[in-house]
Amino acid sequence: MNDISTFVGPVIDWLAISPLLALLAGALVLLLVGSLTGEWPWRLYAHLAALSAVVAIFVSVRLWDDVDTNGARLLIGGALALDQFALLGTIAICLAIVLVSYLTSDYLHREGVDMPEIYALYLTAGIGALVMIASNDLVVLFLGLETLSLSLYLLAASNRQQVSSQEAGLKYFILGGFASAFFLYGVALVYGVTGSTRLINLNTALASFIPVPRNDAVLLIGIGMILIGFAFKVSLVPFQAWTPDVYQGAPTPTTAFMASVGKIAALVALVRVFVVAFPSRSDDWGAIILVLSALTLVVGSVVAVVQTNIKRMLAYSSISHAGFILVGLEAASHRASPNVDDGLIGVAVYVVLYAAMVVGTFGVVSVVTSDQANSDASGSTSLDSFKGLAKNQPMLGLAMTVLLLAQAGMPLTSGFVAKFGVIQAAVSVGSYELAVIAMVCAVIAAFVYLRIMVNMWLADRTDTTTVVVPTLSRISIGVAVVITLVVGFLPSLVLNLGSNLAELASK
Amino acid sequence: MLNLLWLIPLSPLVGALLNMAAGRKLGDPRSGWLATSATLISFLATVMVYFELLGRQAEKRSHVATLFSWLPVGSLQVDFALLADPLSITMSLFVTGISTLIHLYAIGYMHGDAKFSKFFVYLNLFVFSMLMLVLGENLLVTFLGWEGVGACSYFLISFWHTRNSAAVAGKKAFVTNRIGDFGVMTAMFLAFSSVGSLSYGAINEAAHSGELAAVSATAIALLLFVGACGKSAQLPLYLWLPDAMEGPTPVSALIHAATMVTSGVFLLTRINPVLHASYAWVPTTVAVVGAATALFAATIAVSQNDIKKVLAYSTVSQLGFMFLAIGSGAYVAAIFHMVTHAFFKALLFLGSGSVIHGMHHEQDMRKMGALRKVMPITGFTFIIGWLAIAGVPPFAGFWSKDEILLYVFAKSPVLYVVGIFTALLTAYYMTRQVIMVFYGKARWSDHGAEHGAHGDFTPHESPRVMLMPLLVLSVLSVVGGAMQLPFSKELHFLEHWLAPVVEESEAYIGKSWAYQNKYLLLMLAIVVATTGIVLAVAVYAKGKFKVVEPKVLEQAWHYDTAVARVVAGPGAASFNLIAWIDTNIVDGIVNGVGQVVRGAAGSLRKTQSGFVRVYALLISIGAVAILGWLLLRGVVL
Amino acid sequence: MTAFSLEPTTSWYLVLSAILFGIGTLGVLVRRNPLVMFMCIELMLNAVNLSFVALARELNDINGQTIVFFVMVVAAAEVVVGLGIIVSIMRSRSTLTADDLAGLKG
Amino acid sequence: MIGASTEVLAFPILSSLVILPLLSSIVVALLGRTRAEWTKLAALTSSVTTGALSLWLLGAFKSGDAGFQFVSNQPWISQWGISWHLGVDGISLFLVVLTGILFPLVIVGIDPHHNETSYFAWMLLLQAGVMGSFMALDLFLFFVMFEIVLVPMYFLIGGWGYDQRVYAATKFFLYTMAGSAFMLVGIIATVSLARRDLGFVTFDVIKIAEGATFSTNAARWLFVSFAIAFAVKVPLFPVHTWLPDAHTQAPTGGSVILAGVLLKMGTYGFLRFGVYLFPQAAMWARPVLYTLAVIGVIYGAIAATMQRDLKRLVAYSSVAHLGFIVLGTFALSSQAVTGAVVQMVNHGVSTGALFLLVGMIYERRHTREISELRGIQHVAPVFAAIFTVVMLSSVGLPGLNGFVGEFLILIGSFESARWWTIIATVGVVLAALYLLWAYQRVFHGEPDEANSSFKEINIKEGMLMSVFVAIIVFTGVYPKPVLERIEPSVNSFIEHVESRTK
Repeated sequence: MNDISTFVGPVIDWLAISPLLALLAGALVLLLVGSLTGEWPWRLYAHLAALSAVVAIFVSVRLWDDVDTNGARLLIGGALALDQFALLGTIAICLAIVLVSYLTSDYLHREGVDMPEIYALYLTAGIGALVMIASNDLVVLFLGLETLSLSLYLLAASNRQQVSSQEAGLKYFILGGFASAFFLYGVALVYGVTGSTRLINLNTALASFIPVPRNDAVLLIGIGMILIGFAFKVSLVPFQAWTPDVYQGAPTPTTAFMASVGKIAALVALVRVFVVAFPSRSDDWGAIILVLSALTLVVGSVVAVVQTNIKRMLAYSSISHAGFILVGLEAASHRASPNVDDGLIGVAVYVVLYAAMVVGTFGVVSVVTSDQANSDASGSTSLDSFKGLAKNQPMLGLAMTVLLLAQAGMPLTSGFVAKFGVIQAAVSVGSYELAVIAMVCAVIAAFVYLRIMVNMWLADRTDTTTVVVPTLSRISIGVAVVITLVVGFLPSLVLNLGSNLAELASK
Repeated sequence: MLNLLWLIPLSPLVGALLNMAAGRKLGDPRSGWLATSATLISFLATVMVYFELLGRQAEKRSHVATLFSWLPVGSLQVDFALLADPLSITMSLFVTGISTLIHLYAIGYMHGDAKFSKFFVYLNLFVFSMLMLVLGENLLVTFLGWEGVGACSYFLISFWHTRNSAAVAGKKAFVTNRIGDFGVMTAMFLAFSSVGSLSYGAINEAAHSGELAAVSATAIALLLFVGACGKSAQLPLYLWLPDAMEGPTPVSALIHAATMVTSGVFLLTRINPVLHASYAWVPTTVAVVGAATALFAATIAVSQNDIKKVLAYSTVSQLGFMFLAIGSGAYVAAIFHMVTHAFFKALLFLGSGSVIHGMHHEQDMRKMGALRKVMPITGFTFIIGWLAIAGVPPFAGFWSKDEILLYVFAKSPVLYVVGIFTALLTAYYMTRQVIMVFYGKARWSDHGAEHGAHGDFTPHESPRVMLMPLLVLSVLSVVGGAMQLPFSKELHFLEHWLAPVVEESEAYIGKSWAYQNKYLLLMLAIVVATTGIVLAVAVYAKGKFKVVEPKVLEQAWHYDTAVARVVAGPGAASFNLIAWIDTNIVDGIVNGVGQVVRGAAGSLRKTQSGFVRVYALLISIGAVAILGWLLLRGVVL
Repeated sequence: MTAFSLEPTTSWYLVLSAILFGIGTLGVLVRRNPLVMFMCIELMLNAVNLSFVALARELNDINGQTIVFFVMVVAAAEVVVGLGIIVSIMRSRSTLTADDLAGLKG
Repeated sequence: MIGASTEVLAFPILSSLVILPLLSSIVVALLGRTRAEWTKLAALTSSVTTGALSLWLLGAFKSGDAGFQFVSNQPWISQWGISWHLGVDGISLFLVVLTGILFPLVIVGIDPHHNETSYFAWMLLLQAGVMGSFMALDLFLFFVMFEIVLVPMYFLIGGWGYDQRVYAATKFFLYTMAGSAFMLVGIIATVSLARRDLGFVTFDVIKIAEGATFSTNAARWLFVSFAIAFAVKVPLFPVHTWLPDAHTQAPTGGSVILAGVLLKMGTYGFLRFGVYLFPQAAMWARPVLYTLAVIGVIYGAIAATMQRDLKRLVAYSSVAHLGFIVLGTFALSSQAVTGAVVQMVNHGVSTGALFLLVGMIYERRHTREISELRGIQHVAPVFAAIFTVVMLSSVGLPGLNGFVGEFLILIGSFESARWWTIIATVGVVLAALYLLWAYQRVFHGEPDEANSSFKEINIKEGMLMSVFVAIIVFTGVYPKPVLERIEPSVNSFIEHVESRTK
């Protein structure tokens, strides 16, 4: 117990947390000024949000080099970790914010509403996400999680005209709260057994922990509950049920945001927690991950087959992607194997690349479809709205094709690099069966993407209205496609980053 | 002179190519003349090579001309090479010779046909292939020719392909031959794996030196015999030959009487050491099959009414004789009969062609009769052919057939009886044919209506270009026997000539009873022949006895129909079954997987009911499962 | 100390919190009214708070108790957001049970 | 096979064979939006250039050299030990050349009728992929090419095919992808296992094959994972059913390419990767593959006999022919393997030609139903003649190319797989049956009025076909130049296998 009278706050490396600050600043400005002034001209909301994200990216890049030279370290008395694993996530999240903001700008412009708060929420959600992926303490992690989730609840419900949006928001909110309660309880139990919530301390404590039956059971249950909390966020079967509904109901740009930022944050945090804090119990949680991953892969890809709503399809595909990413985590649970770090890297690379793909994909969706009157499952976001798209808008069709092929894991796209990474990790630690399951599910999932492509290329357009692709959306989609292709042809670009990704500050 | 060897096959090939290119322009009859001269050239070349060989002493009468290396892969080194030795030259002599005559004949016969030049393209192509077959230095080159003649016969049988029966007959011929080819190919594989080469020299040498094990020799011999049965229309594969009569008559004469169908006999003679080295029962098998075919076909020929069908079945029967000879180790006799048969059977076919031509493509003998009055030359030559085949001395057929029967007797009297009885039947049905066509009352005068070409219908003699070959061939049919006369060793010209090729395997009958009393057998043969003729005359000309032509014979013992029924029935059914399995089971499973996935998805999505509490329930279930498992682990440790 | 004493020990509180958490969970599963479901979630969170306090006491460690304050703040924030959403839904329709909102499914 | 990278040319011809079509496909795609009429010209120039390059390759290829020639080897993904490693030896040479000349012919000869731009773009992309997979000496690179080929083919079938096209295209895509899913795992496993022997990560086929040794069990699993992918691609019975649909529904050009080169990626893969990397496992799997191959031969022939659709018939005949190739591949004798390689090319030529002809029939009559066609030889003799030549080459008539490969395969397999070979030889008989029967029904007989207007082959088509006929006859009569280029590589390949299976 330290003496209250001589209280000294922890040293704060302001530069190291400047990405957070950048986003925070942007959020505050948007909220305060946005609420005080009338509508801003020239899409300034979007630009401001993007700007702060870009600033964050630049700082992160600087930090990256810093870490390269000085190595990974802890911040704010060990609350946060500064390492490339986190920084990569940070960059990806901020990039996603930029792209999504531009998509949103066009989306709102089309829907004819003016909502600065949306961008503010993106930024706050981003803050939450950044905290999650960097957090070195379960409680800090919880705070980040809640910051992110609360913003997402609001975003999901943000379209007040749409009953479906409201419904999505409510479902997400109730279930999210439900799940985070589990998470918190897990934290409590772990805390109870080890007397700490710091990841490193947990690790050391557990390493030197002589298991007493009752206690160990409590610990494991704690770990399990934490896992459940994550499983919900990452939407692993059977905790995935909310995903399709929310993805479909939420405004499309928001869906893109959830699918990218939400996934990155949850997955990176998940990996960090389990690899850093609970390696000593890896054979316990590794088995669960194995099962969850397999279930998620199968259910996600199979159920996607019979969907008729494009957003639902992509939701299910994102579920199966989550399963794929877990293959990497499962590999990381084989502590004995020398190649255990491949899993870590695989996951990191996968989430980042997936974020780019999925933003692009939903970007196209948000351009092509409108959320008007999609309260019923097959609204105007039904697959039919893609009929003959390629004839109507060849370049857009081509972009969508590239993105879909990437999601299917076709070579020469980033999707293949991502899949290759995790499969390689799984195989190198010898979990062949999971690798095979994953590949087979990839085939099933491919059918879904083929269906979309068939509608785009081989079907005739039903409605004659030509799709207009606004400039900003054009930019975001373009960026996503370029990333997808460039990484596909030159994977070295991202793999070079991978060199010391695995050096987690908290290890 | 031997360097002319390559010219022998080349010139017909060139002829074919020229006609292919310019035949349409040359038109009728010039393209015909082109083709004829092409074959004539190769005939002359053959003659020169023949004399060249004749000039050498016996053991040096073999020359290999390698054109280029064909299939050189590792231990397999197959050259595209020609072999000139007594056997191959004998073959190519009569092949080229008779082809020349038949080309000539065809100029007249095919006159006015729309596809005149194309006919000669095929004909030349056939001659080329046939020459490759006989001149080939190894099994593969022979096989090239073997398949080539098959293809050409396919083209020529279905030459008038708008006629469905012709199309079917062509296909039937090719496919049936393919069954035989299966034997030849497998024989080649076996030869390569046991001898390491495909050249006749090596194989025969191996067989001779005993390096080739008896069992492999047996297998090779039998497999080649299967092939021979296909090409030479022996039981059970003879079916295609009678149908092959759908082709124009010159084709029937050239391919399905004189040359191609004898290539089976040639092949077995070619590899006679292998046959010799194989188990003793192999030649017997060959002999039995031959005898059976001879008798079988002869019985059928007795009650055919189509002028060409009679000749077709008689061809099958005569080929049977040749195999009977081979089986009895009488290779020389086989070749001898092959040659004489080529003479008189070609003659007969061409004669029948002339008749058909004169009768405006009427082939039913019941609508003929007394034709010798209107077609004197045709009639005359045909009658010579008849005497030859009937085995009346001194005509060619008599000598060759007698030679065979001599050896057969030495081998087994039973087979001899079969042979002699077949000879009787041969004499009988040929006489029947001659009488029906050329004697008796004219039954064609009242068929004018059908041939509305010109009001009152009278058959007419064929043009000179068609009669010339007839005359030449009839001369040959008369004197052909001189090649090999039984009276003294000196007169065994053919035997001496062929000695280098066959003498090791040739059966030695010098000591046998048959040889001691060969003149007795000679007499017997004459008696039999005359009996046959007299019988036929009595029945058909004098009407002493009532005609016996049982339906079962006319239907060829229902063999063909039975086979057809099997193919169309169980055969087609099983094929359809496989096709059904493919679409419904093999592919059904594939599509089934898709269905299963959809079904699973359909039931899984039901859990996605949209009710929050259900979702919460799912979460709780998952939680319980995970926690329960961990609890277990924790407590049990 | 006798073998059985009614002196409440830490484990009592832990068990209590576990029970409360269970009740909360059950409530979410069985109740239809979003507000009540929401309250059940709050109940779960507070159950966790209870165990945090108990454990902090047991471990004699201040952090456990500070965590509780964080959680309270988070809970409060959730109230704001949650009520916001529910109210905005109520605007569009008079009565509301969670089952009315099942347009999105499949 | 043993002596890799014998020489490095100044001009990276192999890379250009891949990159040229790739770039030009992009160019065509972009051109199309502005100047649609130029696209065909562009596609043509590119494909003809590629063809010329491949012919130059044929000329410059040093026959008698067993090793890889024109090798180009640049690091690509150094972190994973992956390199852009291309090379040709006797085994791949003619497949490359075939790819080189088949595409221009298809692009010249067949008119897509609609959406020319994208059609040509896909075609060129396809060519790039096929070229790459025949020249790749890096497992990763090979997989990339092997897989990427699906995309253009999918769009070609789906976009320009016939009524069932979407079903067929999807089936093709998923079936093949499912196959290669296993191969990807196999490839990665191979590499990570090889790493233990080599001490470094590499996807280089030669390095792995020469340097690494796998435990019997591992090798078998790995071989199986490769074999599944290749078996689907070949296709072997019983995973062949995508082929008839794909072939029947694909546009003529698609079918020609599919039969001509795409299927060969399977048989080639068996040879270059399956057997080369895991000789013992291949020996162990031999009986199964023999059996499947022979079943394919007989079964394919029987199924072909019973087809009512001419194109479907040809498709099933492919199943039969490729059975021969697989038989030869695994017989592992000098003759058999050489024959298999030759047959890969020959089947490409003759079946490609058959599909072209069937396509012409469809162009004229708008049906492929055999029962609808009759007596075509009467109205179009030249067309019929060409068809006959091609058909006879497919039947395997000596003197035409089909015979060379078939005969070498059979005579080479007889030693090691006697009974299988004998059964396979029955397939030769059946080949005559189904093709001649079809020919008789389509070309013979009296044409009804629908067929009596059947147009004779025109100049363009004639020129197109004459190329095929020329190859067919030349290879049949004088195969030596082909054989002597193939054989050395085959022999060293077999030496490698034998040295490993001792």
